[in-house]
This record gives sequence, C-alpha cells and structure tokens, in this order.
Amino acid sequence: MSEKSKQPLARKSHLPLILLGATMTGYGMLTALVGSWLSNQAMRGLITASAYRNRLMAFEQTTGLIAGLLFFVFFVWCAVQASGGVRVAFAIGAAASAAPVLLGRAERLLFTVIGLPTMGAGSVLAGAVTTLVFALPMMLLFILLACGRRVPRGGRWLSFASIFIVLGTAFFPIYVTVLAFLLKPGDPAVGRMIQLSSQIIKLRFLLPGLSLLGLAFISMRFARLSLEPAETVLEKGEVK
Amino acid sequence: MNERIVKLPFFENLLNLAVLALLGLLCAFPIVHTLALSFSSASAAASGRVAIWPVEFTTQAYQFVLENPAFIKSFGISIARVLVGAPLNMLLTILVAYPLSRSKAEFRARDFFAWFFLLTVLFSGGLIPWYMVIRQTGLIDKFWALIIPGALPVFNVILLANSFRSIPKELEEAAAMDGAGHWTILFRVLLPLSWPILATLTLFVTVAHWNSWFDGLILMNSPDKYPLQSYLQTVVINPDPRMLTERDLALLQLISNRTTRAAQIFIAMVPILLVYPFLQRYFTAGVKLGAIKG
Amino acid sequence: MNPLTGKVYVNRFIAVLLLTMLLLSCARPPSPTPPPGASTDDAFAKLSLVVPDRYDPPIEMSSVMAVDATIKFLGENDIHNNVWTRAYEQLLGIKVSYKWVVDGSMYAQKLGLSVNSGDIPDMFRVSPAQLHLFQEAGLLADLTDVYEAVASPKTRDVLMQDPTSLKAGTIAGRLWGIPLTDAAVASASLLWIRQDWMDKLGIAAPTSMADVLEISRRFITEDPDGNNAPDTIGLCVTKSVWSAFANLSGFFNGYHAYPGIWYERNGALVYGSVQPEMRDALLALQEMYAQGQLDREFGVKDSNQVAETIAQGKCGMEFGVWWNPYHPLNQSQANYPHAFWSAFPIPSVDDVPAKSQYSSAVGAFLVVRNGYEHPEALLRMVNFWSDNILGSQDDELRQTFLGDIENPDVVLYKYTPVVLWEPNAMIDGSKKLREALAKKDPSGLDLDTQWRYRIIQAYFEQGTLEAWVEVATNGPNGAVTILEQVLKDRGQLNRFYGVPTVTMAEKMPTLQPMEEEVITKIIMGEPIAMFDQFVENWYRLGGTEIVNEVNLWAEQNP
Amino acid sequence: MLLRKKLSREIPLFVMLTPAVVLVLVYAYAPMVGIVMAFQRVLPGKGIFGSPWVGLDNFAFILRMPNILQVLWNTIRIAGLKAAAGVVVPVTVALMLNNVTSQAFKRTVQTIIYLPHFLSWVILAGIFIDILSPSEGVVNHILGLVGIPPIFFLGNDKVFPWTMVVTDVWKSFGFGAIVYLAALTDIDPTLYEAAVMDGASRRQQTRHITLPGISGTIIMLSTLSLGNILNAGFDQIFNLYSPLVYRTGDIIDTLVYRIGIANYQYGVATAVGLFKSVVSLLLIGIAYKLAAKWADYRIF
Repeated sequence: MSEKSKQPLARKSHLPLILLGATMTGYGMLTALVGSWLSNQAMRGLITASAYRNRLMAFEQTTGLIAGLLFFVFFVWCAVQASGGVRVAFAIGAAASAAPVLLGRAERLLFTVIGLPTMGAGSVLAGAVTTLVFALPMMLLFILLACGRRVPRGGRWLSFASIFIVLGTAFFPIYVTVLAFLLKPGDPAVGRMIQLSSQIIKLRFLLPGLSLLGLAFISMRFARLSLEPAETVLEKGEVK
Repeated sequence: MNERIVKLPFFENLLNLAVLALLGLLCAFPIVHTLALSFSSASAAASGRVAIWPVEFTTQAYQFVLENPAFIKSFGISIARVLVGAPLNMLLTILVAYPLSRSKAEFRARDFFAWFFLLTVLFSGGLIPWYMVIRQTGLIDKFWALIIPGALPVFNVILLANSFRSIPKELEEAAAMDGAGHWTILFRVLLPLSWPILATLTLFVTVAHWNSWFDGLILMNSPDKYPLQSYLQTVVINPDPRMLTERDLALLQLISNRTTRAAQIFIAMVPILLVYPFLQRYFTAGVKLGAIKG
Repeated sequence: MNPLTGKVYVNRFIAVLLLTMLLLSCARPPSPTPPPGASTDDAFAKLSLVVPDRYDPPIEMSSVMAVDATIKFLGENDIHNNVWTRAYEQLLGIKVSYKWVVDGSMYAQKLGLSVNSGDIPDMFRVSPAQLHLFQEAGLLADLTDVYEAVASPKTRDVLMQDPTSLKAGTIAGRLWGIPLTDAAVASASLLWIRQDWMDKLGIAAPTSMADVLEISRRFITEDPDGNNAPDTIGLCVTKSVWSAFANLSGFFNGYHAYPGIWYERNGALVYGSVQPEMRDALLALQEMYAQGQLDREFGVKDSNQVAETIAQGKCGMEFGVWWNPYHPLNQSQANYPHAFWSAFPIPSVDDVPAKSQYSSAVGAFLVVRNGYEHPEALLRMVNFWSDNILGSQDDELRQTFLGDIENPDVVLYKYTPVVLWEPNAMIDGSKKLREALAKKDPSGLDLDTQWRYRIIQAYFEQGTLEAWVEVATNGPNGAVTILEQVLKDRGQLNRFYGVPTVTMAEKMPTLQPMEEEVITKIIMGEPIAMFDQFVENWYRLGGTEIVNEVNLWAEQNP
Repeated sequence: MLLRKKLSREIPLFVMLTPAVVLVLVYAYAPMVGIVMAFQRVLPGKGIFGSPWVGLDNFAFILRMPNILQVLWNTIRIAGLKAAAGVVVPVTVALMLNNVTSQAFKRTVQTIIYLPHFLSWVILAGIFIDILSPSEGVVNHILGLVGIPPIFFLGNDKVFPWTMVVTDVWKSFGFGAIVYLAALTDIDPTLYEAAVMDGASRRQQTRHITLPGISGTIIMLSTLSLGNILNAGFDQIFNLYSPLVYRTGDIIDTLVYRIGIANYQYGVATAVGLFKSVVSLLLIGIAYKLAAKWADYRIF
C-alpha cells in the first residue's frame, strides 16, 4: 500500500473531541452574546461605562477560567485518545486553553505582575498577546491535522480551511485597531473596517469550535464506514 | 594662560580641581537631563521618569523638527546670517574700539563718541519706532534686516577698547617711530596681540546671530524667510485639542512640547560645540611674551 | 481623514494609542502627493455652490495671515496661491493679497506694529482688546448696515447661536467686527474623578460637596493605586488656580461662589472673588490641605508639573473643563492601562443645586479698514463659507475646500482667515452621536461624528481601552451631557464680556495677584481673617470704581 | 609727546568711526524719537506724533499702582544681588581655572560651564521646580543629610529672591568666566617671573599681580551691569514665581507684562522703559566718576 492506511482521529471514542468542539463553540457563543448585550446596554446609556467594564471583566474572568480548564482537560483527553501525529497536534493545541484564562486578566498580568514598561498602547498589546496565545497553538493543531497522512481526507481539507479561519478571526481585529489608531486615523474606509472587525472578534472562539465539531463528525463517519463489512469497499473495486 | 613658574601646592591644587569638577557636574546634569528628554517618548517625559538616560528611546522629536522642509531652508538662512553677520560685527567693533582706545590727547573727541555709543545701550525708543525705521529703510522682509540694524554690539566694543588700552604703549610708539599710521598700528600691532579677546568676541557674535529669534519673527513677512531659531520657536504644538487635527493628536502621543523644546535646545547648541573648541586654541597667553622679546 | 467639517470643536479627536516600540519606524505620515489631475478651476465648476453675486471687474483686497508650523501645501500651492485665493478670485471676484504672513504666536504683536506704523490691511483678524483700541482710534469701518444688507440667513443663524457673540463685536450700538464664534459653555467647570479608584474602593458618584471631601479623604488613606505607599493626592490643583484644568473654580462653584466672574446679585453685577460664599470653600480647602489631601507644594506647581502627577497615576480628582481627557488626563491611561476618568456635574454643599461658571469665548473678530471701498466683500466671503462649507455633507466640495482623505495632514481651511464654526455644533453633534449609538446605526452622522462613533464602538466591542477618552467626553453620560444641563439651568454665565474698563486696566494687574496670593496662602494655613482683609483692600484699592464701571457698562450693553 | 600732531593725525580715526556712527544714528538714535510716546496716550494708526499728549499721566499711572514701591524694592534687591554675584563668581572661577595646569581638564570645564547659558528658562523652570522641591527635591535631600530642615526655595517669600540670584548666577557665570579668562591673558607674564624671583607665594601672586591685572575689566563689567540694574530677569521670574511669592517676587517687568498684555498700553510700557534708562544712566555716571577718582581708571 503506497499510502498509510487512514485512521479515525480517536481510537476508542470521539466523545472528548465532541466535547472539546462543543465547549469551544458554546464559550464562543456565550462571550459573543454577553459581550454584545452588555455593550448595547452601555451604548444606550442604561449602564455607565464603568459598570460595563466591571461586569464584563467579572464575566470574562470567571467564564474564562472555567473554559480554560475544560479546554485543557478535553485537549489532553483527545491527545490520549489519539496517536502519532494527531496526538502531538492535540498536545500542542492544549496550550491554547490558556487564552480564555488570560482574557480578562491580560493587562494586569502584563503591566503589573510582569512589569512590562507601560507604553501608549497598553490594551492593544494585551489584546494581541491574548490572541497569540490562542491562535498559534490552534493553527499548529490544524496544520498538523491538515498534513497528517493518517487523517481522513475530509478532515484534512477541513483542517486546512480552519487554519485560515483562525488566522482571520484572530489577527484581523488587531490589524484594524493599529490601522485606525496609528497609521490612518480618521479614514472612513478604516471606520467601516472597525464595524466589520467588531463582528469578527465575536467569532474567534466560535468558528474554531465548529471546525473541531466538524472534524469529530468526519472522523466518526469514517470510523463507522471502515468498521462495516468489506464488500462496501469492494464495490469500489478495491481489494482490502 | 600665563606660564606658571610655580605650581599650586598639592593640597590646594586638589581642592581647586575638586571644586571645578563639582561646578562642571552641577552644570552638566541639566544638560544631560535635557538631552535625555529630547530622546524620550512623550508619555515617559510627561510622567517625569526621565533622569539622565532616555526612557522609551525615540528620535521622533528630532524627526518632527528636522523633517519639515522649512527646517533645511531656515538652517541655510542661519548659516548665511552667521557667515555675513559675524565678520561685519567684528569689523565694526574693531573700527570703533580702536579710536575709543586712544588717549584723550590723541583723539580729543574720544569722550563724546564713547558716550554717543553707550547711550544706545541705555535708551531705546521701543519696538514700534524701531520697526518703523527698519520699514522706512526698506529692510522689512529682506535678509539684511537680520544683519544691519544690530551690526554694532556696543558691549563688545567696550571690551575690545579696554583690551587695546591694556597693551603696553611702547609697542605702539616703536611702530609710530617707523612712520606707521593709525591703520598700520591697528592691523600690524594691536590686532595680532589681541587674539584671545578677538576669539571671545567672535564666539559671542556667532552665538548671538545663531540664537536670536525675535527679530526673525517680527521683521520677516513670510515663514519661509525665518532663520533657524525663529522657525524652531514656531514648531510648538498647541496642546489645546480643539485646534488639533487627528494627525496632530496622533503626533502628540509620540512627542510633546517638552521633548520638542529639548530637541530645539540641542540644535541651538550645535555651533557652539563645533566653534568653541576651535576658538579655545587662541586663549593662550604666550602670544604677548613673544612680541616683546621679538 | 482630517476634520472635514473642521469645526473648532469637531476636529478634537480621541486619545490615539500606538504600539510604540513595535511599529514606531513605519509610523511615518504619508508624504503629500500632488493634487488630483483636474486643475481647481473646473473643479469649482463641478461643485454646486451658492454664490449670489460676484464683483466684475474683480476688486483688490489686502489682508494678513497667521499660520502655524503644521500648515502644509500640495504641489506648487502656497499661502499666496491656493484653492481659497483662487476661489475668492474666480467665484467672488475678490483678489486677496497678503501683506505679511507670520507665525500665530507673533500675530498680535506684528499686527500692532504694522498698524501703528500706518501699514493697515483692508481686512484682518483682531483680538477683542485690539477691536476696541482700533475702533477708538477710528481705524475700523462700521459694519452694521453692511451686515444687515448682505449677511445670508445661514450666516445670521451661526452668529446668533451664541447670544454673546454679536454683542461682543458691538461697541456703542454699532457692529464693528464679525465674531469668530465659539461655544461659551465649553469653558464650564466640571468634576473629573478616577473612576477605577472609585470602583476599587466601592465609592458611589458624589451628590454633594461633603461626598467630594469624603472621596478626597479616602483617596489618600486607602491607597487606591495599590502600591502601599501614601503617595496619592486627593485633589490636584495648579498654582494658577483658575487655569483650564486642575483649577479651583469648580470647587468654589460647589459653595455657590463664582471667583473671577461677574454675575447678578440682588439687581447689580458683583465680582465673584470677594463674595462671602468664598469663605466656607476656603475653610474646607484649608482643612483638606491640613489633612494632606492636596499636594503639599501645589502653590509652586504649574500645569506641566500637575500633568506629571496625573501621568504618574497619583492624582485622584480634579476640577476642569469638558475636554480634559484629550490633554492631560489621557496621560494617566498611557501609563496605567486601567486608569479611567469620569465626569460629574459640580455637586452642591446644600440642597440648592450648584451652578458651573462659564464665560463668553469669542476670541477674535474679522474687521475692515475704515475707508476701504468694499466692506461688504468681507460679508460675501463669510456667506460663501457658511452657505457652502459649514456642515456640508457633499464629499466633493469638502475635499476641494477642506482637505481630502489621501493627505490627512494637508488642512486646506488653514489657508483663509475667514473661518467660522457653529457654536452649537459640539452639543448637537454629541447628541446625534448618542442617538446613533442607541440605534447602533451611524449612517445619519457627518464624517467626523461617524469616526467618533467607530472609536466608541471599538471601545465597547474590541476592548481598546485607549478609546475611553471619547467615551468619557462624547459617549453616553459623558462630559458633554453635563454641558447640556449647564446650558439649561445649572450654569452661571459671566455677565461682563467687554474689554477691561479704565480702572480695571489700571488696578487689575495688582488686584489679580493679590487675589491669587490670598487664596493660596489661606489654603496653606493662613488664618481666614486674611480673606476679610483682602476683601476690604480689594474695594479700597480700586474695587469700588471697578464695580461701578462694570454696572455702567451693563446698562449700555443689556 | 612724540605722537602729538595737528588735526590731520585724527582724520583716520574719524574715517574708522563713520560707518558705525551712520549705522547707530539710523538704527539706534532715530527710533529714540519713540520715547515721546512715554508722554502720550498712544492710539494705533496715528503714528508717532498723532496721539494725544498726556504729559506725565503714564508715569502717574504706574505710581498709582497700589504696590509699586514693593515692586521697585523687589527689582532693585534682586537685580543688585545678581549684579554683585554676577561679578564675584565668574572672577573666582576664572582665577581657579587659571591655576589649572592640565589643558584638557580646563577646556572641558570651560565648555561645560558655558552651556547653561543656552538653556531657556522655560525648560529650566521645570528642572528647578523638581530639584528644589522641599519634599523630594535633590537639594533638600542633601541638606537633610547634613541635618538642615527642608527649605521651600520657590514657595517661601523670604528665600525666593536668593533662589533667583543663585539660579541666575548658575546660568550665567560660565559666560562671565570666559570674559575674565580672556582678560587674564592681557597680564604681562614678566611680572610673574619677577614675583617668583622675590619668592612670592601663590596667594601673594594672585593678590598683587593677577587681581590688579584684571581689576580694570572687573570695574568695567560691574559698571556695565549697573546699566540694567532694573532688568531683574523677566524670563526667569515669569517662569518661576507663583502666588506664594508675589510679595517679594513681583518685579517691574512682570507688572508691565500684566498691564501691557491686558490692553496694549504702549504709552505705559515706554514710560517704564524711559524711567529705567534714566536710572541706569545716573548709576553709570556715578560709577564712572567713582572709578576715575578712586581707581584712577577711565572705563572708556
């Protein structure tokens, strides 16, 4: 056999991968909803800007902690279930679970605990660090899955697509903020990009979560097919 | 300096050096602090974190000042002003100092002219008449308006006259014996012996022309004729946000009036740091000794 | 994009943030590119401009111009030949030539010199003091009839929006100068407090001056900045106690005292600094200083030093004006990302609501030389500006006359002295912005307000904390909402906006320092009796004559 | 006298003077016509002679100022102390530099002490307020080590004039030292050789040769400094004074600045300028006579 034989992503059960995808999607949706609800309240003046900040901070910190732990557990569980390249991928992916924990705490951590020299763009830098902590491991995860020869074909294509999803949802908002505040202040074209980027920022957990669910579904379908009798394979004129 | 035959006793010399070193430090600290300020970012300067070392190093202040095409133009004007103005000042100073240094016998009208020039230091008609006279003599908005009105620095004249008078009379009489007129006495005898004071006055005149900004702003009718310091005076960001465009406010994060002003000071010091060491060579005392023996 | 409507208020802008170390090198502003192909002449033809009448043959008008270092030109344009001079010549038939152009800092002095030496331009800008001086010397043309005849409805509306504008340009019932309008309410005093400190210590918004004193006390005792060092300051004050930020006017307003301004009290105008209400405020400040809530050396610290304490994150509270977040409050956020200031109306010491004091803000006038044949030319230029440019939404027109997006730092309206702003633009603009925020739809806003909408959106939806400045000023319950209340019933307008009266000119240079001296010394511990002594001296050394003269002025200028 | 010749001997001197005299007549004496404004209520556009004549009203305007005597006294005290220190300190520093043998050290110190002359008072004000602050200032910190309680240099009105003098001398002594160093070179070196032969000590050399050698320059410079006795340094005081020290810090120039700015009182400003010039002229005249009588030295 010239190529390695394909394997499902998880040897025994796909539960951890499903759970991982589900929690990430759920967390993404939750932050998006709560975030826009709170910002609507503040934009309409129903709550003061400081009340908005405190509630958002409290929400982000608590849910971030829980999500971070869950992600970590499920990532490790998936790594255990998987083998070879896929295991390494999930192990690397586990690093991304630190991002939700960082979400509400980045500024304080960077500027007071680590004591970075404060500068003009404190919050942009903190935002960038949080995004990097999530985007890099996830991209590595998808890259490894995309070029894993053992990974079912559908899964490889989905992983390949997911690399760009993570890239876009993570770095586009930062690019827009830097453009808006530094390179071209006041440019209406950049103004419209801010409108777009504030929607995209809501998807940065949601879309990767869906991709993982997608992978889980593909892998389960592949596992079910390969377990069924050999004849279905024969019809394809290929001798197992 | 005069040849020291006897050096200071050890302890006294040490004390002398120590006090001078302390004075040097006392003067050096604000200068180093200002230099550090000119290379620091606005937020570092604003929060007073800059001591003697630049914090959040940036050359934006210098870029803001030097980048503007007006800077190169005004720099050229200042150089031209010094190259034309300083020699003219020195020439007039020498030409006036010599007659004033003659004894009353040699030049009966000496006292009259002495007071004639001194009164101009004490009395001034004020800004309006000075501006009107310059306008009537057709100098407004001309390069020469920066040179001619202030061409005779009376303070320098008095210094030079005083120095000429301290030169031993015998030298002049020796030259006069060989039939030398006033001109030859001045250029052959007095000037060669007054290098130190001439060097000092050249330095003062150069600094005066390089750093004066008020006449440039008042006498010129358009900003592209401003000399350097006049231009630098205008490169100040008005922090009142109501007057600023987005671009200015973006700039305000990088630099503030503090950092730009610090940068301006160092640009003002440039000629001194170049010219002064060169002039100091003439501050040696040996010159007179040679003349007498020779 | 630069401030296309360019309103004096419209072009203030949020605090800009930057990735200093990372992106500094590539943050070079775009180099100006040559103007678009079409020469400006047919550019005018394309625009729909309201130009009722034109001088044919064109007339000459000499003027003078103040510029600042930020002025830039494209291609071969310069101050003598640019879009505005060409527009005046081709559309209005007025050939404008500038006798001299000087830097803004020297404008007043140079104008004084050239006028006094007989070289008077046909049309030029003057300060209020110069308006009175030149009018008294008979140098100015009477514009009353010309204004009535030629001023367009839009020009009249702009000049009428702020009641004090036209009055300031009127001497003995005749109009001598077109006021360059500004919103007086912009100088109203407000209270700024470090919101993140209040959240940390669980302090609610102050409703009375007692709350303010309590907050100040807690700010120095409970170490809000968490560096367990007693280095915080309850209330920041500069040595010139009436400056635009960290002043004391707001504090005194809380005690119903209005230092430095004239207001009506049982039928006559009185001077605020010598009224009895000042005493209680001074005693309260004395107590605060004694407890160390004020900077021990506030008496020698100018605004730069106080800005330093704000940048170091030591300052907790300051009385200032609505645009303080743009400068210097933004400095505290630059150094401590979590720093955040909120604006509060001036609380009152009793149940009578306190009023913020504010003065008319007309800083300059456009005047015409007496004996110039075409005084109405000035009105036509003003009409051209208010009918076509002010508040216009036509992109093409704005790019031609105000400046285009490609070269944000080439601001075209800096090329002409005839520039007026609508006083209400700030308050109306801010109200429209808040409505758009509520509807989450920025379509109806003009370009500048739209940009502010985006910044506030970035704050709420992307967590860019640096954008707090725009939220704290124009955002929902920001500083401008307080100004609206001040305009309604919570404001005390300075009723004297003429030029210094005879005795005022003579005595104020001595009485003013006495006033500041007594206030500073009492706060730092001198007995309160010193204030009573000051009030007596103030009246004795010329105060009585000043009060009479001001009231006489008030009768002539209702 | 060998040199005594008829009038023709003085022709070249007149020739030398002509360009400068013409220049001074046009650009210094012609504007002096403006002094007449001190006696007018200056109205713009009327030119020098068009404004109404008000005689001594402008002077009365100043004298009617409630605290004018205090302001005058402040000006004289600060300017007088500055003039005195402005001569003593540079002379001592010049002498000290003169005793230094290593050229490199002398040159560097000479350059460094001259640089403060370039710093503008706007920048220096910021630096001095930090350095002289009674709580965290460096100066008070050092004084504390020696046990002296912190002094509020810029806020205590008794100490303020002295702070102005010290800071001004710090800024200008470098400039003064250069002039005296140049004067030192005029002393005839042979005198020193003779003194050494007689076994004079260093200190005796300084007192008997060096000081008399430059006494002429000292007298001249101190007389000239009397010339601006009433200019007590507007830039410096305007940037450093505050309500706490108005009583002793307010000087004529800051008062005129407040008057002038308010309403373009050119008449008053010229009157004050004239008053200052007359006082300076009197002082210089007296000093000139004293120098001639006591030290038999003709200043010019």
